[in-house]
Amino acid sequence: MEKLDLKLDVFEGPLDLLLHLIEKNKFNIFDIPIVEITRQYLDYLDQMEEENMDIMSEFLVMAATLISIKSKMLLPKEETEEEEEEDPRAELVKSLLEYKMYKYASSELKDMSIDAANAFYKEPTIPKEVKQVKEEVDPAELIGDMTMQKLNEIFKTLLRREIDRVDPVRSKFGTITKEEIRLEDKMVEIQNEVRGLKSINFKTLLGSKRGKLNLIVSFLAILELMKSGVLLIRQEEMFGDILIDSLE
Amino acid sequence: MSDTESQVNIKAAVEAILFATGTAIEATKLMAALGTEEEPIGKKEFKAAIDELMSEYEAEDRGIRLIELDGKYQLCTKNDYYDVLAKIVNMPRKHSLTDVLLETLSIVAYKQPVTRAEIEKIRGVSCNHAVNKLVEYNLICEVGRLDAPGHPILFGTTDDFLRCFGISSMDELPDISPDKIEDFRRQAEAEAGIEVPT
Amino acid sequence: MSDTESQVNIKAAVEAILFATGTAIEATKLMAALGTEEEPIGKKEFKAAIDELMSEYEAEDRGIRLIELDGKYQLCTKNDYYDVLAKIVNMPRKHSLTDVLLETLSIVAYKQPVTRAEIEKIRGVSCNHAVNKLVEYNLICEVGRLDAPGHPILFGTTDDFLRCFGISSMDELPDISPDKIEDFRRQAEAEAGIEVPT
Repeated sequence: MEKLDLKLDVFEGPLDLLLHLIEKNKFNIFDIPIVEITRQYLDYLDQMEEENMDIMSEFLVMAATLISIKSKMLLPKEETEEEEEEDPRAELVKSLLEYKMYKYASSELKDMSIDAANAFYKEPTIPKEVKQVKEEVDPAELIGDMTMQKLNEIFKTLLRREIDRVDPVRSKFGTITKEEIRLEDKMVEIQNEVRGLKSINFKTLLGSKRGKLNLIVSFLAILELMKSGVLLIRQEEMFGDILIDSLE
Repeated sequence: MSDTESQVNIKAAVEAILFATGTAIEATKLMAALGTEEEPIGKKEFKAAIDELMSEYEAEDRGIRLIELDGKYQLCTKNDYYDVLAKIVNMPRKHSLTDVLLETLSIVAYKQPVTRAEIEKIRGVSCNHAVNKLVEYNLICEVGRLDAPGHPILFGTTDDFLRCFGISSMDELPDISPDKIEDFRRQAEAEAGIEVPT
Repeated sequence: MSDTESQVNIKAAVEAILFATGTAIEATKLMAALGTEEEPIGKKEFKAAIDELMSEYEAEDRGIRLIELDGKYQLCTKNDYYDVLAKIVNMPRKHSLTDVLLETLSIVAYKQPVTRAEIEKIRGVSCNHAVNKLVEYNLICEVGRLDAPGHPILFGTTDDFLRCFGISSMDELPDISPDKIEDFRRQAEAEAGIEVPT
C-alpha cells in the first residue's frame, strides 16, 4: 500500500479529504468506487494522530457513512420494487458537489482579496470649522419604549437559548445504567472459547449465545478482538461461512 | 443655476464630502445634503455626476478612485499605488484569511442569511471558531434570528466584506450557479473519458 | 520610462499618498518614496508634477485642493464645500438599539459585573461591537477588572441606564433567580422527555 504521510490538519474536514482522494485517483465523482474510496479513507484515518478527538470524531462520522453506503451497495437489490432504487451514494455526491462549489468560490474570493487588499482608505479629516461638538446620544431617546420588563423578557429568552444550545446528541443520552453484560467480560469469554481451536464458524460461536443483548455484546466483542489483533475473520466466498481464527 | 454649473458643483461637493469623511456614505444622504429644502437634488442628476466623477478618477494621472458599496460611495487609493504607499504609510497588513475562514465566508456570502447549522452541514465540520473570527473581523455579522427552535442566529456579509473583495454589491460575486456544478460534471466526464448520465 | 509617463505616475502617486495619510508630508519624504534607491526622483521633476497637480485641483469641479505648508504638502477640503460637508457630518443620526445591543444590554444588566467572555458564552457569538456601542452610548461602563489571567474588564450598567429605565437601583430589576434557570432546565427536560444531567 502506498504510504500516506499526510497530516490530518492539511484537510479542512472529511469532505475535503474525500475530494482529495477522488481527485488523486481521478475517480469520477458521479460514480465513486465506494469500496476503494472507503479503503483509502480508512487507511488514512489509521495514520491520523488521535490527539484531537474533536477533529477525529468528524472524520469518523464520515467513515461510518462510507461504510454504510458500502454495505448498502453490497446488499442484493430488492427486485420487487417497481421504481428504481436511489443510488446509496446520491446524498454523498450531492454534499461533495456542494462543498466543491464553495471551495471553488473561496479560491476565487481569495484571488479577489489579494488584489483588493492593495487599496487604502482614509481616516476622517473633518475641518475644525465643520466639526461641531460631538453629538451626544440621548440615552432616554435611545431606549425609547423599552422597559425593564421587556429587557427581562429578552434576558430570559437568551437563557433559554443557551440551554437549548446544549449538544442535541449527547444531551439525549440521559442516564447511563450499568450494563447487564459487560463488553470486557464477553471479550474474555470469547477469547477463552476460541483459544486452542484452529478456527470456529461465526454462526457456531454466536449460536451458543442466548438473548438479544448477549448476541449484540458478543458481536461487539468479536469486533473488538479483531481490531486488537486477537482474532482473524475470514470469508472465503461471497455469502460463504465466516470463519474466526485465533491468532494467539 | 445652469445645469452644467450645478453638475460641476455636485462633483466637487461629492469629492469634498467623501475626502473629508473618508467613509462610505449613502447615496440618499449625499443627495439630501446636496440639495436644498426647496430644491432637493434629483436622482438622475446625482447619478450623472457620480458617473462622470468615477470615469474622471479612472484617468491615469489620478491616484484615487470612487467606489460604490451597496448604495454607498467611498474614495480609496488605486491598487497600483500600494507599493509606494507602503513606503510612507505604516498600515498593518490586513489579516490574511485562512482556507477555513474563506470557505466559511463564501458559504455565508452565497447562502445568506444563513445559520451555523447550515454552514456546518455544507462543510461537514463545526464552524464556531471560523464564524466567531469572521464576526470579529467584521466580514460577517448577525442579521437576525431564524424562526425555529432555539432561534439560531442568522449571519450575513458586511460592507467590509465588499471592500475586502473589491466588489460593489453581491451581484459581482463569482458565479457559482448550478451551471458550475454542470461544469464539474463535464470535467469529470472528460477526465473519465466516459459519458455521465445526467 | 519616458518623462511624460513618469510625470503622470508621480501625480497619481502623490495624490494616493496624500489622500491615504490625510496629513502634511515633507517633500523630501515624498521624493524618496517616489524614486528608487538607485534612481531617486529629481527635485525639478517632482516640483513640476506638484505644480501641475495644484493647478488641476483649482478646477471648479474639484472639491479638494493641494496646499504647501513649509516644505510639506497636504490635501484638504475646499472651503466652499464646508457647508455641504457640515450637513453630512452633523446630519442627525437615527440611533436605536438593535436586537444585538438589547440582548447584550440585558446580559450586562442581570449578570453584572460581567466580562466580554461571559457575554459571548451566553449569546454564543462575539460581542465586541455591541459592548463598544453600549459603552459609547453610556449605558454600560467598565466597573473593574476580573482577578483572572489577562485581567479582563468587568462591565456594569451606568446611572444613565437606571435613569432611562426609571429605576433607582439594580435591586428593582425584575427577578431572574436561580429558580428561573432551574425552571428552564426542567422545561427543556420535559420537552426532550429525558433527564438532563445537572
